[in-house]
Amino acid sequence: MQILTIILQIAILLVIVLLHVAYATYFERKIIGHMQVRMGPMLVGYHGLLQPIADGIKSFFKEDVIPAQADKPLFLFAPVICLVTMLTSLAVIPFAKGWVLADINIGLLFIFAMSSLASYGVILAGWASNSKYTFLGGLRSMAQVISYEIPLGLSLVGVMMLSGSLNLTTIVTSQGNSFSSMYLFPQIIGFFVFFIAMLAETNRVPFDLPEAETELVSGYITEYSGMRYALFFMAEYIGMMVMASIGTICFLGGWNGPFEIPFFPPFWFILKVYGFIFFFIWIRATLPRYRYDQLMELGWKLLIPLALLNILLTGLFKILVH
Amino acid sequence: MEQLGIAEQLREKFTGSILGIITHRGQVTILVDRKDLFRICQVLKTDHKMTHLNCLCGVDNLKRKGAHLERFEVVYQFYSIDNRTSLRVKAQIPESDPVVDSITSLWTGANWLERETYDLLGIVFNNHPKLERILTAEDWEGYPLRKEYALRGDKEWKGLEELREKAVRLRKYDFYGAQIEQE
Amino acid sequence: MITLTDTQTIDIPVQSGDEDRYHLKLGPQHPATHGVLRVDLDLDGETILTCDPKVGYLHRGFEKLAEHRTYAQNIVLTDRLDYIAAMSNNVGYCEAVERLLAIEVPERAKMLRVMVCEMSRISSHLLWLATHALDIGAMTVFLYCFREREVLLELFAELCGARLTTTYTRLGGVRQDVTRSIMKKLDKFVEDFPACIEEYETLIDTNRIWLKRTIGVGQVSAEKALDLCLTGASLRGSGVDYDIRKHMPYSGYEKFEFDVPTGETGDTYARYRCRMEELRQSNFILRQCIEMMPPGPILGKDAPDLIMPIKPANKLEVDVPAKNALITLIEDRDVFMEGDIYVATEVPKGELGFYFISDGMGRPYRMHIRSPSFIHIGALSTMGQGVMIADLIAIIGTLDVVLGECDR
Amino acid sequence: MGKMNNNLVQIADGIKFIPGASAIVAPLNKLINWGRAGSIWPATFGLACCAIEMMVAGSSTNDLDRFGIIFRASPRQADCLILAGTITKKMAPVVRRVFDQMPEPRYVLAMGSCACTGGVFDTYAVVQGADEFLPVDVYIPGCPPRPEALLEGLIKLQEKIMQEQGRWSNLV
Repeated sequence: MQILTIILQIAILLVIVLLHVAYATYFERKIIGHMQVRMGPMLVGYHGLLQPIADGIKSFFKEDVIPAQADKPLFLFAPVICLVTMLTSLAVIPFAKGWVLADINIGLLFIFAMSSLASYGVILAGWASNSKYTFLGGLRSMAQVISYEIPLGLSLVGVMMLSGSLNLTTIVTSQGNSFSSMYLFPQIIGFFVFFIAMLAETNRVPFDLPEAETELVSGYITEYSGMRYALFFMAEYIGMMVMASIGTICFLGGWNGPFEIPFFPPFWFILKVYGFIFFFIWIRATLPRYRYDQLMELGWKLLIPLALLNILLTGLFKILVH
Repeated sequence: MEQLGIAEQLREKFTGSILGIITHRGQVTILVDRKDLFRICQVLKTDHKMTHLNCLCGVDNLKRKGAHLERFEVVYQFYSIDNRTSLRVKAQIPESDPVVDSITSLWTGANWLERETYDLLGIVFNNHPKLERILTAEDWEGYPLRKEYALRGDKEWKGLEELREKAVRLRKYDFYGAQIEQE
Repeated sequence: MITLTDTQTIDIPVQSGDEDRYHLKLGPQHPATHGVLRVDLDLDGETILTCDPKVGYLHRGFEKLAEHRTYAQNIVLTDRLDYIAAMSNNVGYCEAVERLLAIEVPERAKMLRVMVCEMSRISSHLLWLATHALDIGAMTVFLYCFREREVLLELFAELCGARLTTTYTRLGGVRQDVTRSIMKKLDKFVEDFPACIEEYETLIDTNRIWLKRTIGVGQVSAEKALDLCLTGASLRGSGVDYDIRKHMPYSGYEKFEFDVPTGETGDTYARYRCRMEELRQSNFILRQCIEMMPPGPILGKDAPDLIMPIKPANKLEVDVPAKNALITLIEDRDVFMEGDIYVATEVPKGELGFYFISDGMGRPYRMHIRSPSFIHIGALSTMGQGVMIADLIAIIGTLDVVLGECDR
Repeated sequence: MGKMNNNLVQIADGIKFIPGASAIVAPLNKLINWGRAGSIWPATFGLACCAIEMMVAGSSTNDLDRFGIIFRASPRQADCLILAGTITKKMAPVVRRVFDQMPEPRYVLAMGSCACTGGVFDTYAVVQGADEFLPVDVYIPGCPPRPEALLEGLIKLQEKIMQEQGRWSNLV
């Protein structure tokens, strides 16, 4: 019976998240459209509201091309790795008090592990397609994920030190209920490092090198068509949401808000996540793209020292306070 | 006129190689022997500061009449940015031996212009680093800018023939094409 | 499910023997190659060892076609050369033919030509900025530039009926006079445009990423630039002050007051600054055009009558249908002297030169087009060596090439 | 039930949408066609002059994104090939190859007189019309066509897609 409940919960979560993913693409197109003095989707449904559904239907019924040179099993499996790891990390995210599938005490580490695993999907996709562009995209992705995983992890060490826990619910509750007690303020350096590393981790502009359209056509997904391409697409957006959730939980006080919304506790959480996603989109519409070596330079020479400095300062702060 | 002065100086320096000096609409052309073409260009570049190569092209003289005209000629247009003078150099090339020295070692930019001239007219440039077809396909037959070459081509390029066959062969994979095939 | 054997990617397998090298064929179908340029690369990781641009995918037999048509008919073809700045090509072609045939152009027509030239320079530079920024990854600049470009294109449409392929000039003048409404709209555009340039600059000019991606990338010294025969802003970015509008003024450019911006470093950023400054200067010239526009005819008295059906084609050795003989030049005047001429004009991309040989017939015996894009792409193999793929894309963007003009 | 039917929102001919339930009621065939027509992704593939007008059609003034049309760089993810410009003989095999790389269902728009018939370039180097080697669905005349003409062509393509029967691709 318990298993059934959990399966039901998982199913509900999946459906809701996938709908959110579909509409995240819609928001992205709409917001970027308005930033670029145009309208975005308008004609499929009222103000283009059915656009994600049309895209989904089309992708589902599109021919699934497998290049003859490709490594077939890996080619088929790569998008699944990407999607499954991203979906799995949703399990430990608390959307509100008690609204979490698996409240494990190493939640943060679990998410790191999963997001590192997702990069295997990308690398395998790049390799298995047996095409030049995908291979370069896969290599870029590998280097990028390895270099940015470190500042991402280090930037959150400060949060762990302050809250004294890796459990995401505890991190939220230890931030307290008020605006000023959010970890954003004591951990401002950490937040800065986290935000940049998060952009890189999710392959967003200005770090979208693995799929840089004007350089590598579509990077590691160049050879994928139809539904498999859509799987990658979904994985990318779920990745965005997971990262935005971590940012919300660790720095912005999770589901806590100025007042409580009856019957729908995750309201503030979702609002903050969408705030993050809006920032993602805003940056995409504004910034150019880094070059490969500059990206590495930024990660190793700037972000890691900053993250270490942040840990040092947090440690000193803790010693002084106690 | 400064241009004429340069032409005269060249005539003194390369006696015998400068076959004539023509002025038309204020532009000076010197006709040179193709044997000394490279050296003349070199002198123009170093001594007369003609650092900018405007234009390099070949001409097919098949339908032109003139005493001094051979089958082909190459035309070079130079300009001196410092002195604001320009000069045109022409060399005649016989059909039997359509060869002329390359000036790629003087101007790297001449590389492609010479390749183009080779591609469209079939004039061969000595010492050119990579004399290949550039505008037309690698297995193209004939030289399109020659006067005997018809505007629409003499015969179809075989790449296109293959493509048409391929289009018919692959028609069954296409939705509407497959319907036609069935009927 | 079918897997066609010949639906592979546009590349070839790695040749045996040199396993360290990675061969990549960029294009002809690639989002950043501005059409149908193909670049064959030898890579070591992401660093380019050798770079070999391949062109000709848009070779339409322009020069051959021009030999089979009359001088007047060829104006139409010049639109399709550099289709981003068709007006400049029209003017360049007509200037050349007019000098060959010694046709006088009235003052008003000259001024109108300068006006449309500068308008097309702005529209071309805007397209350059749009695609260059898009190549480097800034996508919003693209949309902003197109917003202003659209105003100019609609003005062209009002002036001559077409947005891109204008065919505005005629031998000895221009086709249509400007109306009051056009001048009013142009005046408003000139008024607003400097603010728009600032808007683009706020987006990218001091952006750290933009600076990192452009400063020091694709650097060419002045000497090297001359050696590569670069022209236009690509040459001026290296510090060589060579603008044909100043050096060999045509169409009355000597009457206008404008600066020729030059850079010093010769890198992508210097060229970017040059072109942005050129936008301002063009705007300034447009302002002068509006103020100084002289009255008078727009077609010269001795302009050849294009629709007069005279002595059909027996003299011309035509192999095109006879209807074309209707559009031929008057032959009773002594216009068709034998001879040749090279006339260069400053188009947005650089130096566009027309070399004509006339053999006394109504059509060019030989027309060679010295197109800046062709030579600039030729320079790519030198400039693209030792840089990274991302830089190569930036360099292709900064050279401002149009394949229609390159391949002809 | 009848009352519920009245609440359905008609999206297109024969396709209904249940508000609030995020469910769509329609014959599958029509639903697929509706999805395809509403999300045509052309490959980023410009050939010549018309490509500039294609870019204009994608930019602010006309904004193809309103129709759900976004350009995809890789032909694998594209549904539609817009042949914008002159197809030369040297380019023709490449064009065909890009078309071959696209998955079914795929559509071809010949934009401009050069792609339709060869246009003014009746020379040795130009293919006289894309239909010599490609199945063209929609022809858009003009030299180059205005962006509005391209929009019209895409709407025509949508109409064509909506009338299709049994184009299930090779998935099923």
